[in-house]
Amino acid sequence: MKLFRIDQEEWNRFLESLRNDMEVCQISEREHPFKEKLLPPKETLFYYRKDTPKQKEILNTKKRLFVGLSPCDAKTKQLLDLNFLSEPYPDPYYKALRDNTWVITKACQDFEPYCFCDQIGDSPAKLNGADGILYDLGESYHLLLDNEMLIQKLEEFGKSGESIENEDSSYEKGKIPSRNLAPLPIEPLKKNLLSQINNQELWEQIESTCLSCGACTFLCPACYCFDIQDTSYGRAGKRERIYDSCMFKSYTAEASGHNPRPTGKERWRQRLLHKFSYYPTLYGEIGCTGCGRCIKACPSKIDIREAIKHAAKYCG
Amino acid sequence: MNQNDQITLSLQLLARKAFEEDKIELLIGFEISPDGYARPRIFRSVEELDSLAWNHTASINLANYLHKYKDKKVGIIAQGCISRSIVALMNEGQFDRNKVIIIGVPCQGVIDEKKIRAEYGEFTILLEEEDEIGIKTHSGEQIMEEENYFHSACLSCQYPDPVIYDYLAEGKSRKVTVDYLDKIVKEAEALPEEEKIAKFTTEMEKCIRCYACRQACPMCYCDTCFVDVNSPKWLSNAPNKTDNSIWNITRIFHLAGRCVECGACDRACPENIDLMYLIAKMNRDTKDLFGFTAGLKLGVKPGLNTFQPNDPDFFWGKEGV
Amino acid sequence: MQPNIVDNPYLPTPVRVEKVSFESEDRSLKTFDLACINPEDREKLNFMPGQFIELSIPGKGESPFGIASNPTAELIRVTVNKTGNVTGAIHNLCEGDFAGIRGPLGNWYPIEEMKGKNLVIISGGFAFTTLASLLEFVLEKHENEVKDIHLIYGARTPGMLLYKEKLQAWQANPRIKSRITVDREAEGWNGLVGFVPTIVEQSDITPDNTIAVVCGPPIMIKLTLPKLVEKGFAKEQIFTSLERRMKCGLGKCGRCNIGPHFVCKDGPVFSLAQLEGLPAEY
Amino acid sequence: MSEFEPTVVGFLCNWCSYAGADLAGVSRFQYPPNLRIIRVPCSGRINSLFILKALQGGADGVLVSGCHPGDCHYQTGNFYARRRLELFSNLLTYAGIQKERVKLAWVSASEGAQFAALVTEVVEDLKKVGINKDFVRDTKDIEEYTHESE
Repeated sequence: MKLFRIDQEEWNRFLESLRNDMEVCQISEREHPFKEKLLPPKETLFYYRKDTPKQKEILNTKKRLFVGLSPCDAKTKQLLDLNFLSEPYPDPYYKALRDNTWVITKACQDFEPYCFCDQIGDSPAKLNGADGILYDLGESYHLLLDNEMLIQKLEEFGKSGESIENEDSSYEKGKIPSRNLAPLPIEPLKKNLLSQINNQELWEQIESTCLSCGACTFLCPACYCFDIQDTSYGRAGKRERIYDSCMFKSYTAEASGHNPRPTGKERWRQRLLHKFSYYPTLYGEIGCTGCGRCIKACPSKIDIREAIKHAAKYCG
Repeated sequence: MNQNDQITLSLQLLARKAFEEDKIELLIGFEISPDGYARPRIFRSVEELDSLAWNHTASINLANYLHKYKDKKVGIIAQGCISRSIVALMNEGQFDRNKVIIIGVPCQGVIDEKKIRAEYGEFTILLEEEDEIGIKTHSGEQIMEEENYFHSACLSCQYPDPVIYDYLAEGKSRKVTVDYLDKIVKEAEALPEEEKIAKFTTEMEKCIRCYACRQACPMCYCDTCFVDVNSPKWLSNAPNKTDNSIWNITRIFHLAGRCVECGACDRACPENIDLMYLIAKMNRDTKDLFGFTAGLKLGVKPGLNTFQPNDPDFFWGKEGV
Repeated sequence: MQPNIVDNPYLPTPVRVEKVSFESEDRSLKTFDLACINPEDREKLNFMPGQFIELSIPGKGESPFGIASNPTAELIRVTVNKTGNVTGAIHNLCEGDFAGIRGPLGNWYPIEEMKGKNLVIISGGFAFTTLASLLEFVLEKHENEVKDIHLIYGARTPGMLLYKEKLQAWQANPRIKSRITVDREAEGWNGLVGFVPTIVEQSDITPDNTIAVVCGPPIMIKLTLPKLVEKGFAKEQIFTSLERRMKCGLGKCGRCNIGPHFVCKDGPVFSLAQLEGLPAEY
Repeated sequence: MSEFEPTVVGFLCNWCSYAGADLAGVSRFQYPPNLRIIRVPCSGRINSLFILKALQGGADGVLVSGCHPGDCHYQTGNFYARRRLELFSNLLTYAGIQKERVKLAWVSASEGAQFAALVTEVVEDLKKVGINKDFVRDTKDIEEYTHESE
């Protein structure tokens, strides 16, 4: 891990110099989650022939560097890794994309009304597994890099950095916002939410105004559920994976007509349990980055922070 | 006391009465979130009614929840467009008039968060007076022009007062003099062909197929939507240009003669697709060609479920051509 | 046995349809025997009873099916109920057509645990597929290690019973105490009449040193399990194979979870004890 | 390069327009061979999705034709169709799909000559507006793979 002081002009020239080796994308908008780069809304898995058993897999190994996203979005990679790289079947498509993706985030200088990373034990200035993070010092940046390849490139570019133990070491980080909000009661959920599966009252209250659209999950940086479908034309076709949402009625509906999650209550239960119970049970991390996009996107303004607090009341 | 507070008080009073007279088991209404937004809430008892409220951010169409609580005696807070949705739903045989208690609100219009956000970035609402809205943004406090904050559907609303109701809250509705969407439609109609398709394509390419528009619409109550039909598989669920276009055009067309132009779908879209310019066109055509406006009167068939022998005829080969 | 990990688990292995036969009188069930087009692939597809495959029809999609053949057989057999788009396309397959399969996926029935114990197989309707595979496998490989074998199998009508030839052989086999039942009296049927839970209740099966495997439509499972519990079966002794809508079959796409377990990866075979305390989403 | 030959999908009602097309054939009226006919029971059967799917699948134009108003075999089917299809074609034109691409017509069973004239007109119009590229499904990648794997 190395810390560099770099001014804006140098930084831009450095990015320019990287363009020979990889695609460099500056991300400034926050509307869309970073997961779209690692798990595209539509991804071709393979092409096939319909008349003969022939197929061709498509692995995307283009090198890409993403710069400027929020630290919470870097967490996407950590969280998706847990699912997609898990044994016994590491996902080759995800692996190809993520292995060729580098991320340099930019510490947030403001909270948006909806975000709550500080309430789930994160901070708007944390590295979160990114390859680097920029701290805005006005005219220049402090750039903390945690990736050998990028450190080497920057040193070749002519900057020298100072080795640093870890990201908590003291150095100037510019304006890091803070606010006094009580942390969300995640721990009780991790431990006891599963015991509440039959608590009709709880799920009914949380779900009462949900419309069962997929806006929250499509925009959630940690939701990864997908569907696989075929598209064909003439004698050939392709198999694609596309987003799906646990909030849709059709998500679990079986061809026989049976639906294991027939109403919104079961579907909300699944969403909350998946993020705050199953994910911690399986991988030790909650499936939430605190970005707040789900709150912003919800047509009926259901607030996951309140759902967490509400559920925690039952979880002791 | 401003309009919203007056309506809020009046609503609480009426709702209490409805509960106490045992007319309703639950009430579909709004409460105010900590950020100041009106969000839907299901009130199940008189005790909860203290948080029943009303303001300019009541953007969702509450008639949606009538489907969800069909088996109960339901009360619902309804301004003009929502009462029209209820009428349209009753005309389609979804509910009986005597199963739903409607508490009417004279509506002043609801704000378009996305429009404000596009202009000023993230914001919170500070004050709402009769004719002005103040918002707090990163760059300070703002008082805004009507056209910059009201949703386009509200800027052309002809029926701000509920068309049917059992109780009516006190307040004054906002009358529209210029039909804003009419202007939008005329502008879009006047575009040359290439620009029309370019505009349409740009809008459609934004779609992520989350179906928030469908779910936010009380008229989209089909058990299985045509996109979810598996055989025949009408269209791919993958977001791409033509499938998105087919999805949106067909969804909108399925609302022909049924849409009350509440704008809930447009406000629900997380990708800011301009759905209103398409919907407005269809509604204006339905009115101009067939003289039909949805949800005004009980006992009327939806516009496309009926016909007149002398309807306008553009077909090739019609008599006398 | 470890699951076979291929380089890209999303790519189907090409197979050829060797034989197609109608399985039920109403022609809604068809059985397909599949052979690998490249013989060297067969080894990759070695499976255990209870595992499933994703059968893929190019241009239509794929659907999961439990494998119904004996693991030692060369051909891989699936029985398909025609309900939707993909299964409709599968029903249109003819002998000689090609398709793709991914698998074997999921876990299998606890064969090791069955050794030295009595085995009770309870099944209803079309869910008999993987249990037929289990029964054949046990009879062939572990006949001497398993003690009494009970088979309780029911269908709506005699014509809806699967694998009739094998059933006849099993009914004639002195090693198996079989109770084949149909829901209603039918012409030409002199066997048992009654629903599976009732037959279970009336049967002489005991929990002592026994493993019960239950497979069937949700309603049958729901009604049968209490009967077994009444008879004194412990939750650890009862196994069931669950069915959910599965897409990837690899524990990635997210839809088939029951609590933190994925039916496709950690199941489909679960003991009742494993399911306790989890949402009853099956 | 040869002249562009549009593909037209025609949804013809069984009772009038299909018979009209038949009459055109029997009477040996010449009309361009670009039309692919799909027979439907009534113009009232036509779902807006039929039209969109035809365009998405590569048709350059769609012709919808039924009995003259008042002559419907099912009494009123075409009256409903008239409202529906007019509204729909207006919406498509508004969205930017050239109006020549969706043609609505009334052709009776006795109008063989008119049918031939109609198809000629539709094809001529479509030749003017050219290939349908805005609303057709993008299958370039699949086609490329098809060539590559021959």
